[in-house]
Amino acid sequence: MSIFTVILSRAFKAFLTLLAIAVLNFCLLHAAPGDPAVVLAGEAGAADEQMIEQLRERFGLDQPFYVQLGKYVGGVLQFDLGYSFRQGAPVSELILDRLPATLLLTLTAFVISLVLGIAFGVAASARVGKPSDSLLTTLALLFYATPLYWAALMAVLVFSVWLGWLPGFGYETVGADYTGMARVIDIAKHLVLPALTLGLFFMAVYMRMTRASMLEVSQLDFVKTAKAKGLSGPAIRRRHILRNAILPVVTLAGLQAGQLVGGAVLTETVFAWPGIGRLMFESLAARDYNTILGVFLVSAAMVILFNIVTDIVYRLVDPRIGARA
Amino acid sequence: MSALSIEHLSIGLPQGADRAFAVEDISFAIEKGEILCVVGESGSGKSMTANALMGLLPPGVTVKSGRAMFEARDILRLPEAEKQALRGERIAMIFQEPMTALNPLMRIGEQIAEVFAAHDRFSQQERRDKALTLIREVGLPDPEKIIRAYPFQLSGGQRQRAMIAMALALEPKLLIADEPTTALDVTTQAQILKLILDLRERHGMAVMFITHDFGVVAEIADQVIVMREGRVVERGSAASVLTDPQHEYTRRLLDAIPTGKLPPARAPREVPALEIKGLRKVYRTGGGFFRPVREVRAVDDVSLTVGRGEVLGLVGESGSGKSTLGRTAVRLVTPDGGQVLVGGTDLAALSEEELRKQRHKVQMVFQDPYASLNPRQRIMGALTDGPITKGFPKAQAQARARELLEIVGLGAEAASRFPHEFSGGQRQRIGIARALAMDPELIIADEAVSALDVSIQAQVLDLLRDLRERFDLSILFITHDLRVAAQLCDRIAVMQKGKLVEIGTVHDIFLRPQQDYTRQLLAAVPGADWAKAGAA
Amino acid sequence: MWKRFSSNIGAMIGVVLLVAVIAIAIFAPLLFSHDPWQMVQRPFLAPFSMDGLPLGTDTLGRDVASQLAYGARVSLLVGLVSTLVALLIGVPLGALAGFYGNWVDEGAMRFTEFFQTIPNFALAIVLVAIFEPTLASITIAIAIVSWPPVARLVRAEVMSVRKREFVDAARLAGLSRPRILMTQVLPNTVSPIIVMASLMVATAILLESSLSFLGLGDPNAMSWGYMIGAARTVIRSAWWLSFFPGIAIVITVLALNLIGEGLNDALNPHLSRKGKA
Amino acid sequence: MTKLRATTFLIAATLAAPLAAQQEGGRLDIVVQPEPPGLMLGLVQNGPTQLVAGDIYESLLRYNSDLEPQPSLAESWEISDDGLTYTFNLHEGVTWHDGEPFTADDVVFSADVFLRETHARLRASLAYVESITAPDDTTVVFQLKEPFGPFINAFEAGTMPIVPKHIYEGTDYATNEMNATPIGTGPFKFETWEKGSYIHLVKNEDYYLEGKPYLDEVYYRVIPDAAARAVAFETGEVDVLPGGSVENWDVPRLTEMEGVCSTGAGWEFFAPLAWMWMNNREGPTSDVRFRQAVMYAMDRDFVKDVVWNGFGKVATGPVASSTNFYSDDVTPYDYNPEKAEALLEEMGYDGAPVRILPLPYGETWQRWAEAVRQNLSEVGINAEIDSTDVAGWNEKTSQWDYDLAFTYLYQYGDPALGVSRNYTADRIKKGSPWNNVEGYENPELDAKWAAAATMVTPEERAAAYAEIQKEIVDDVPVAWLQELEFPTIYRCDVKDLVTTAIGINDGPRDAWIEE
Repeated sequence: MSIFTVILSRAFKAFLTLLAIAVLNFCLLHAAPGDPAVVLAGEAGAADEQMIEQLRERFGLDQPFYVQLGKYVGGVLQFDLGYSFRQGAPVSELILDRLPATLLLTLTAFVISLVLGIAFGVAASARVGKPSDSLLTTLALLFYATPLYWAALMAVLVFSVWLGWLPGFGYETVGADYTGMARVIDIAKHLVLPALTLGLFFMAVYMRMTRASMLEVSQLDFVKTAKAKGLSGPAIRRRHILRNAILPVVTLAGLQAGQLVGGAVLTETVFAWPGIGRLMFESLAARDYNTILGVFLVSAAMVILFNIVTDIVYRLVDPRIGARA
Repeated sequence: MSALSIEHLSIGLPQGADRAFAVEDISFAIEKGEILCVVGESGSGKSMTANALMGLLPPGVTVKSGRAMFEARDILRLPEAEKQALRGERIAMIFQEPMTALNPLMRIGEQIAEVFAAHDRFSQQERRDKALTLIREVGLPDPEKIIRAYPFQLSGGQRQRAMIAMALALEPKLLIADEPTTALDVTTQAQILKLILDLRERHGMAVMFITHDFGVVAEIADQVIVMREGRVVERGSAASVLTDPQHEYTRRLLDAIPTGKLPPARAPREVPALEIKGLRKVYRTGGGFFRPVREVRAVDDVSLTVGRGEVLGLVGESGSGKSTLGRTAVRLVTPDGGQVLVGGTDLAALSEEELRKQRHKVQMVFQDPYASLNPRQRIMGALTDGPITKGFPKAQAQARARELLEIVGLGAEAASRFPHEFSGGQRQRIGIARALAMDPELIIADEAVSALDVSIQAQVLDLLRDLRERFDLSILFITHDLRVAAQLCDRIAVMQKGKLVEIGTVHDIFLRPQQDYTRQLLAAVPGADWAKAGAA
Repeated sequence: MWKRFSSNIGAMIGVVLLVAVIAIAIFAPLLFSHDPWQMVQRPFLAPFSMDGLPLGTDTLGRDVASQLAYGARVSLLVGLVSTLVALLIGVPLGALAGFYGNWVDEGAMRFTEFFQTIPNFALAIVLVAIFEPTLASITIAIAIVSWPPVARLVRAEVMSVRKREFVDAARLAGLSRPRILMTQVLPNTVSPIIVMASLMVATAILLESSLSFLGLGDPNAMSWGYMIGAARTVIRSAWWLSFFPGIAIVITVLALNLIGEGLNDALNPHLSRKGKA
Repeated sequence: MTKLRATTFLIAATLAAPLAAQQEGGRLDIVVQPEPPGLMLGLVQNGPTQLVAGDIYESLLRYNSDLEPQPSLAESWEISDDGLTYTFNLHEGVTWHDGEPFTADDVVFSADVFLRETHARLRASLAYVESITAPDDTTVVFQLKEPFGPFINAFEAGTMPIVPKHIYEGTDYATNEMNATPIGTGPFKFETWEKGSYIHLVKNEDYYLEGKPYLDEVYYRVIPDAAARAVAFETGEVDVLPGGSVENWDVPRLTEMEGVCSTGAGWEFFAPLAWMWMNNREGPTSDVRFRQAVMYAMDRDFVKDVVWNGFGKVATGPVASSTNFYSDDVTPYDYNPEKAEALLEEMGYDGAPVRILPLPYGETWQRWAEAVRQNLSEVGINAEIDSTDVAGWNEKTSQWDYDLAFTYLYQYGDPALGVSRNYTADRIKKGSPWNNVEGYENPELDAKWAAAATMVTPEERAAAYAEIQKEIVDDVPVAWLQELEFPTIYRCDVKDLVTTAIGINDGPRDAWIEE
């Protein structure tokens, strides 16, 4: 099966999944107490029946549930995520505004955690049983046990407040109007703490996985074959063990994409990162259904995208998958 | 001067192992161009010896004393860097499992060329050319394609050839082959053995060939040593060891080997215990939106009968469909067509619910003694689940179970124990008792002795022979090993690619085979000539 | 098995830590005379600055040490119960999918995938917000987002056990399929489930604390996440208010992870098995 | 005819900054929290929107800290003696940010058409209005049906923002594309809105007051985390923390920093007063003795000192002491648990559970609810906190599904605008959280509220309101808690930031930065 057809079939499945998510979450959200019209009226400072009725009508909340659902799903089918009356803008616009920040954060965290996790995992497995291995595995366990938001708070406290090395929140220095390289550096500085705290937990996960996987693969027969060929230890690790050991790590990384995107909600909150996670959290309190649903759909799409990417990576690394059918 | 000479080698096992030494004070030598077979059952220390020579001992296992002189150096005491330089260049090794011994993610060509890279020989282009030459030499078809293929695209025999190509790459002086043909079908095994013999001729290297199979010894050995529990118990030329074994253990091993000696023919049985008519089973894989469906005809219109009190051997190579046939006969697999008549009932046509009530009629003894018993269930449970479901009172079922355990030679107290407390051979006995507990009309033994060491194998075969007399059992005995089949069976059916090739009495099949394929199989049996000589 | 487990230093450290946490949780009323909500002293007392209040007081002058002890109850309870609920969802689903295969498997796995596609924390937030934060809703929300890995694991294990020959033997013994699943297959998947469950308790504790941190905790139950969340705004002036509960979480989760790893090594010794000749 | 003419706005300005000449230029960074849902002040009037859009939109008047009207778009105004005719003379030469001229027609359109449809609170005041007319381009006349004392307070920017007729007439207001780029007459123009990050306003070069504004630009910064907001102020990234944008605990720490000033001024118009609704319809809270017990059980001074860090004042009744018509001649409810227990004993309280609904506005309110719960449980009331978010709070209060519910409301300068709406029976309407949610019914008092609203002289009104306060405090329909004070924290080199009764909502007009 070629990669193209893989993507095609995955995309088709993804489409069905997203549709299901749209329907289920729509039902879920509408089960929630809290009438968006009342909330919005409340926020406007004062609300009377007339105003709430107006708002209901405008939201289409006066229509039967199935009509609302049908309209929503119909819209989603045409890539229309609806309109946020609270924010007074199309949901897709709100999300597109915030999406780059989230993508930047999650991708950076993903890359950091994967690269560092694999690197440390390989290093630990090469020194198995020695003090440096114990140190690395203990650290990984600690990271693994540390609540993300707490790590974030402590990081802000230490690196931003006490040491003053890095900005503790936000996406860029507002109003500095940096351009070009200066802006990139500015954003990068702001990115360090959130990406690291989000990435550390997953780094620990990948490190442990890599280490275990390296040790397991190193017991396999072909490693003995490689030794019998007269290859050196590092060459065997690099050429034979790592390539095989990385496959389960890649699979895991794909499966954990959902957690990563979910973790971004917390990170974005603590670091005031203007991404879709925060958008969702804020919209939730206001029962801004359309926006929450939109964020759900987009983040689910992100997860699926992560999965497809890891799938493709897997296929590129492992020749067996493509040929199986 | 010998190519390799091992003197008083002892290899220590880590603490907590079942014995202190894997190998204790062994000495032997291999001459240039000579093939030395190291024979022994599992745990004899033969593989450890090979690993020690390659410097590939697992962690915790160490050389305690002795030396191994190779090219005037003690290779056991070399620094790691020199050992590394030696490996692959002066001493090469091939392994038992061709399926796992190759890196699944690397092309065959790369893996061969890697040998040159490891020893820093030749340019990229030269490496590739050499790899092509090697692939050609080991007789792999279409070298240009093979070089770009991944291991999973090759058959077991082809992979073993690729392994051999790798081993030959730098013209080593010594080749260590650790059970290289054990995992292969007979015909493939014969080809690989021939290849090794050829290569030895052409390159004049010494070969240390590790095997458990005296048939293989007969095919290729110049010299033989027999090992048992870490010690050498017998040594000598192949001819003398095979024909005139000195040590009692060697004799036992040789006796245990199913020879071509055919048992006296028994009268054919008229009453059928099992009738299979036009059985078909097709496996379909893939399918879905974007995938084509692939079909494999595992069992293709097969009809045969097992008479009451008869043992029918079902022989074939891997992929011949013999196991599928067996599993279809007990309706673990539902056939696509045809009938499976047991005592007049067509098992293939029953509904799931009706089938459960008829299950007891056909029982099975499985191949893997470690997987065929539930590790979380006591033996008593395994033996009484069936009878109790069938309707026997619990006490009666338990009494019967104890009795059967006595009969298979384990003793009634075995009932209260868990499977992990038993050895492989004992577990297989439990499996047989379990089958008997259901009082079946037919027993299907699916490679029931294949996973066992030779001497254990012989004991289990003895037991089966005994039980068969005692209970007048009808058995469908599935095996890949013609020699085993010959020992137990009244008739033999040969399968190939889902089709029944030939069926006849043991004497007919062995002495008057009608089909080319049967003849090929017979010819490929290792030590066939020697066995025939012995039989004569 | 216990021998293998007890020889694992890390696991034993984990057991000791966890037992300590459990003991503190159980005996909290005996150890601390103050209710965790009771305002006993002036606010923002630093740790060790006053007898009887070893960890100081919080923003309302409540005893931090007492809060930590009572918080352990909520963390452990939510962790344990949500894991049980997740197992109750995941084990049957995975078992059925793995055992019956075909469309059952297909359906169950689509369903599982579907839940794995929604970022789990986001889903938990929405669920808790919708059903309003109470211990019950939090527990259920955590269970709902954490069962998919269980289902996948059980499915994989069941599929592999199902292929073992003793299952065929049981079929030949005439056992019904549900009975085979219950008596032959499932008991053989217990070890990895136990290992996973111990790690899930740890994850559930993290999830609960994250929810509380965001203000989605049960307002009538003192919990560590709540303490951190409540102290977040005063982190500059009273860092200890968020520091100690954080440490408590790290210790508890670490202990559970250590135990989980120890169990894994003891129950699934597949790595050590390969070392044999 | 009483002629109220603002002598001159210059005097007010000079008083605030006696010697130094205002310096031009500079940029001000102000925290806005939460991010406003929109900036079109005619459509959205919540706090954050008022904060930002108060620089973009203007109304006819502003109010000083004594709640006296000051000129804004109206240069001068007069009220007829019978209190029925309000005549405003508009500034000349005012233009909209898009260059279109501003005229009296815009005012008529805004008040009579646009806001009537979109602005519920104003609609209540407009009910007294007979007609709104524009005799010429710079004159607007409001003709009332009956005298309505508080009407003069309705011309604040958040209450009656003047919107451009040329943009909105005949369109669907809610979906008009121009809502994203609001056009007003104010001292600052909308420049950009980086969602989730900041809103950027720039100086309106064509502003009709010579020399104003002084600042070049204003950034409203969105920082969703209170601690992060504090850090941002400390590191100098923002200059102004409007009231409520950091937790109270952080306030002393920040104000002690060098060069940092704070003021409690700028909230006089709103005079936020916090209380707990007590459900008068059912449960233990329907018993007046229980309600009194709640009042006695609460240690309100503790809350003021600890939860609010000393900011604000314990409330004595429905009217805030900073507004007109406040009376302290009422029954005091001091912290007295014994008395509370006695009252509970007397009524025979059976331990029925009482749910407390906190206001989901952050840690302070959560702590407050916790403190109240603790107080109540100490006198034997079985109190539990009901957890909820903004949406749930709105739903539960407007559906009357609560026992005790925290809230706070603005008083808008006059009991008739901001107070009576919570106590009169005609304001019992399910579906809104901004009226008589507790369900208090007292026809006698209803009549008094109504009479007091339409009395013409302040003296008459003061007497009437004093009587009302005395009576209602004995009934405790709600548990009055505290007059809230939200200190605004800013750098001392920012001058004239808070000069009106709505504080920094329209503060940047006059503010300037000292070099």
